[in-house]
Amino acid sequence: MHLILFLVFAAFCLAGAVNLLLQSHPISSALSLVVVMTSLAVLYLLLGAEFLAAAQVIVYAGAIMVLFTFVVMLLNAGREERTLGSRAYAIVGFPAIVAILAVIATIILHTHGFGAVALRQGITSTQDLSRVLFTSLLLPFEVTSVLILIAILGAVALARRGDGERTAGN
Amino acid sequence: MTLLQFFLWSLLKIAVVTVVMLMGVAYTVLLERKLVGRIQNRWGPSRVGPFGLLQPLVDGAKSFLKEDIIPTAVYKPLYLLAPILSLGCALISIAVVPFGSTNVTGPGGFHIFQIADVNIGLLVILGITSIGVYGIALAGWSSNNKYSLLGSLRSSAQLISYELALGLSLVGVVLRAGSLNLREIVENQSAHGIFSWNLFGGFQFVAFFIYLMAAFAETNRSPFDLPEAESELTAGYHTEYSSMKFAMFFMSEYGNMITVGCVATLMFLGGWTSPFGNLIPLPNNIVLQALIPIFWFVLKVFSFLFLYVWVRGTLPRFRYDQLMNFGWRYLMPLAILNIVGTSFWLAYR
Amino acid sequence: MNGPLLYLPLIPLLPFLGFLLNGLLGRRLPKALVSFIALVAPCASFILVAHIALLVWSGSLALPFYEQGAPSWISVGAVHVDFGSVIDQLSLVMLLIVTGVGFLIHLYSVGYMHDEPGYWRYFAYLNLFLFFMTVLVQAGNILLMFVGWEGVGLASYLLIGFWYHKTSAADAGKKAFIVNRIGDFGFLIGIFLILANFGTLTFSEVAAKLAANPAWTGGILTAIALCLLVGATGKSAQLPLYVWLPDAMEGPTPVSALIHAATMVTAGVYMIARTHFIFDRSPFALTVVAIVGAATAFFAATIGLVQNDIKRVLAYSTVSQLGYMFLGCGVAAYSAAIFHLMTHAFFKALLFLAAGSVIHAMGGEQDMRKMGGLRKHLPITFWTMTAAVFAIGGFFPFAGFFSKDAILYAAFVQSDTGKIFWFVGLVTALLTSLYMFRLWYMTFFGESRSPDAHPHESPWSMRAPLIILGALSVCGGWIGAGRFGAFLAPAVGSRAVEAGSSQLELGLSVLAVAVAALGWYIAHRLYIQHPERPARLAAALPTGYKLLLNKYYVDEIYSYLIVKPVLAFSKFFLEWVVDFAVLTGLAWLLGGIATLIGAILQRWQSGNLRSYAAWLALGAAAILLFFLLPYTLGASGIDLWVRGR
Amino acid sequence: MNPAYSNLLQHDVPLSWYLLLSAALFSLGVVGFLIKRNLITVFMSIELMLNGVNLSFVAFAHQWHAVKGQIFVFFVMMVAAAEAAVGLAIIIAVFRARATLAVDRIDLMKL
Repeated sequence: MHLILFLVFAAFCLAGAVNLLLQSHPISSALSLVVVMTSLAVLYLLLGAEFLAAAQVIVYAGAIMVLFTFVVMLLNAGREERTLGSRAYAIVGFPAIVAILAVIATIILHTHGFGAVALRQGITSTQDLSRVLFTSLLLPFEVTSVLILIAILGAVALARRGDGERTAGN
Repeated sequence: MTLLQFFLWSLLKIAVVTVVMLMGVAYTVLLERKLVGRIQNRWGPSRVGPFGLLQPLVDGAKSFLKEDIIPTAVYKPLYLLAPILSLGCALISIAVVPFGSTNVTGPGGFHIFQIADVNIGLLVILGITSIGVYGIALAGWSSNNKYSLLGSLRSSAQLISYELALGLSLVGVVLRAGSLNLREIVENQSAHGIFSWNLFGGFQFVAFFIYLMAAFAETNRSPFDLPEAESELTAGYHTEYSSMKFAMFFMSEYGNMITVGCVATLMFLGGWTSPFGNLIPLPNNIVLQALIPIFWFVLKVFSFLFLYVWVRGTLPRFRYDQLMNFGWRYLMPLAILNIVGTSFWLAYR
Repeated sequence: MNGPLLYLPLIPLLPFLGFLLNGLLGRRLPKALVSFIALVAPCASFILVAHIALLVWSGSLALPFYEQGAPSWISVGAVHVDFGSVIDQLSLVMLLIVTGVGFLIHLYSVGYMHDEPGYWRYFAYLNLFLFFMTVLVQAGNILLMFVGWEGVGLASYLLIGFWYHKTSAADAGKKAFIVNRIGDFGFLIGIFLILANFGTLTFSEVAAKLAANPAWTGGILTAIALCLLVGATGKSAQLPLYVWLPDAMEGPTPVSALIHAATMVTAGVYMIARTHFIFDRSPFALTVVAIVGAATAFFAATIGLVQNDIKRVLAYSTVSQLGYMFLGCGVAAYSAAIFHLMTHAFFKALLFLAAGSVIHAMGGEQDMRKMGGLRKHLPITFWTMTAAVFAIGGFFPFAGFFSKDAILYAAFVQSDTGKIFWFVGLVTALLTSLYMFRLWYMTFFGESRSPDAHPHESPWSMRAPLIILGALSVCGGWIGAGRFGAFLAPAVGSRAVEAGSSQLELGLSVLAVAVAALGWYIAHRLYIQHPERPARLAAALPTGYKLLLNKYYVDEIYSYLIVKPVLAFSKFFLEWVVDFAVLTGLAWLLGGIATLIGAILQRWQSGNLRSYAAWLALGAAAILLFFLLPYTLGASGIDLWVRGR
Repeated sequence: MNPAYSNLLQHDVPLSWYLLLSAALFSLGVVGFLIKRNLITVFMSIELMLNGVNLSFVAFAHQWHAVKGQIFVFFVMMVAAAEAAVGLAIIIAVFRARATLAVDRIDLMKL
């Protein structure tokens, strides 16, 4: 069962990722990425990370990617245009990456210390997670919240078309 | 219990719940039409069947039989995907909702009245709801129509904004229950009937109010139905949709209403438990033991839907900037205050 | 801290505070507030010094007083230098002069500089000068003294060039600064020699080490003394480094009074007196000091005879009087030299201030040939000036008589060579009397030679200092050289005041007064009875007159011997070889290399995001492969790592 | 999970498969970054890389029974959210100034 689920959703993941590369329209790429992310959420579930699975769906698929599609719609971004040398990247890039991937894969497959993943063990409950998060990692957590606050302010400042630009022009 | 049995039972539950859900959707539409009619001092649908009770079936047949128009300039894959996504998300989230007593179990000890008992049930519902945004966004964009696009942009922005308030309003309840499992949340409120409901006993009425507002906005219902404001945007994101595809959007809206009602019931109104607690003991009959909780659950969801329709028949629509202001400047800070207050109360109780 | 709390650091710091306030904020402050700040600082310092003097007078403070626990400044190896102050009889007298006369001249400046646009700047500089001067005087070690020494040089430079838009003023400032550098060079070498030979820079410790070795004379001590002498000749405008002082008259007149007559230029004398224990061990150096002093006194007095600019006459007179002080030091009569320093501070400051008053009255005119008959218009200026002239001339009972007499007497009784110095001093006294009365007559008597001028008396803030200094010029010498010497004796030794008989002293005094009277008579004959005679005299001796008028052509000689060669060297060697060939070439070379590399690298920096990403990926892949390839080929290294966990 | 289901779910998956998937996703992200010509898609490729790495974090967290591995993923998500907000705002600003989203045309720092 675990094996089947893994295979199915790993296939979804890979298909989504490849589709992301092949699609020429950004919105299709975005949707492919949503597929990847939701499939990853299932894989997290298989790995016993329940909360992360939910967070993956809510944060990544539900917020970040919505933001992406939103921007694509707002800017009405069309299909990609071909430019000089863009094919060269594809021709050189793919084989190169495949070669590196092969190296990494060899390493991983030659390594014997890894165990196997089974569903019935190793489920991390939300309590376990939050206990560590709010005690020993409280400071990073707070710092991250400050980071997000700054990001919000930065995004607002960047995206507002406005007084800032005009006064700077003067 | 073998794998085969598990699959068969699950399929059965899914089939039954889906059919009931769709029926519920259909009759919610009827309920709305009748109620709004009464509010506006007219009869509402009354010709088909006794009291117009067969009207939903006729409506469904009409949708099926209409010509399926696909405008030429649409981006077809997404145009077709959007209503499916929308309806799918509306129906899937019901899977984690326990709608009957968990004391009654089927063979092998699994729950009859809940498709999937998940530790993070609440998060699953929230996650699926957030995926539902794509249906609306893609519908508007792929229609290649400016009304649709504006409607979908409004809708996406509105959904994202109010999702925050919605999620935060539920945190108080989660804090009280100490769990994200919907079943456990309900059991946590079962001790003394109405006095242990989160709405009353848990002092979560502020959270309930926030949830109510956010839920109205999340389902694009009046008074927050700006994405489909006819006077400004024709029909919003589904302007270019017709026949069954339109019906799917329609159904997904009402499906979402039911889901939201279920969540409100589970989180604030004690789920399937009786408001009288143990004052009226359950009868010994196993069938009654199974059915009475379902009765209470349906009653609560129904009253929630009634409230929905009532509000729709009463209140005018907000302006868009008012909507955003309300969500960000009032509901969200209030929700955060509620969390802080609940935390303090729990810590120093 | 042992002993009473004397607030010693406050004495210099108060003027420094005034400098900071006026220098930083003065531009925006109202004039009245600037004057207030500028006056309060020296006044408060003076009150502090006077308080110390009272303590000493009443016997509740024993001198010398060393400040304890002062913050450390330099502490390297065995060398420790701190900010400690020392108050002994010598520095107390000097502090009284500096802060007292300084305050009076500040007061005078309020009136004199009233219409200056750079009013705040002037007072900031003046306060800065006072800060450095008090540091110089109170310094407990020679290095701190050097700080003050350089600081007063800086303040002097700033004030000489106060009217920096005037080329001559700016040039004069630079000249003063550069000539002083030569002297400072000698001083610095002297400091290094002291450090090398004594291992300390504190005056008291050096003195103690010398006292412990009574047999140590000459040799290195002569070298040290001569180096210090070079420094002193620079600061105190002695031969051959006197050339900057006459030019320094380009500054405002109160500055000439304060810095270039009363205080700063006497720092050389003060320094020699302060380090007298070194000079005492080197008869040769002392003789050199005496020769320098006597020669300068005579030399400058002759030049002063023929100058027409009222301030230049006074400047050469200052040089000449400083020569007297050096002469006093040279015959080891330090207390007499300091005594003359004090009286000179009174009457020379007065002379300058009175001259300033005259210039003020004449609307900026400095040429004596255009003055005359001012006695009626400027009564107070006239009478105070008269007191000063009699004082510098050495008439009994004015201040100058006592101090000059003490120096001449000390020279006379010292040795056979001393008699030669005494004679030169006597001749100089004659010349001094002559040129001072010449100035007096040309300015205040006879007919007014510029009819369109309307002279007027100065405001009270200028008159008050004149009157006070006038009184001091009259009575300042009544302390008497004997009593003054006895007071100073613990600080500077008492060799000068013992020997000789009172009859000899009386005889010499009468002789000196007679010589001064002779000078007065000659001046009266030449400038009142026969006003045409000086011109005829000049015509009869054209070579001598021209020589004197052009100040023995010293500036021209220096110009040809030193300035021109240096300039030529700078121009041809530094400009063409070093600057053009080496520096410019190097700059071109470096610039060319950078441009070349930039031209190559800028192709890489294309601005294309994807090319950056490609390079990044390439680099990451290279690192990855570098570390992983061995394992891929060997294929079991990571096993161990994972099992090891 | 309800213990009643657990015996149904056997057939373990080796951890290395998860790691391989993670590496593959990351590599595809790198390729996407290199070959995509739309600024937004390039940005999406970055997210893909982040997700690939996240998967390996979760897998290792499961392997070593370490909660902190999952928390790291949590932080990565938060940072990604912040990054998306700022990055998309920058993209909007760039689009306003250039009226294009083609990466190859945005190669000057000045307007």
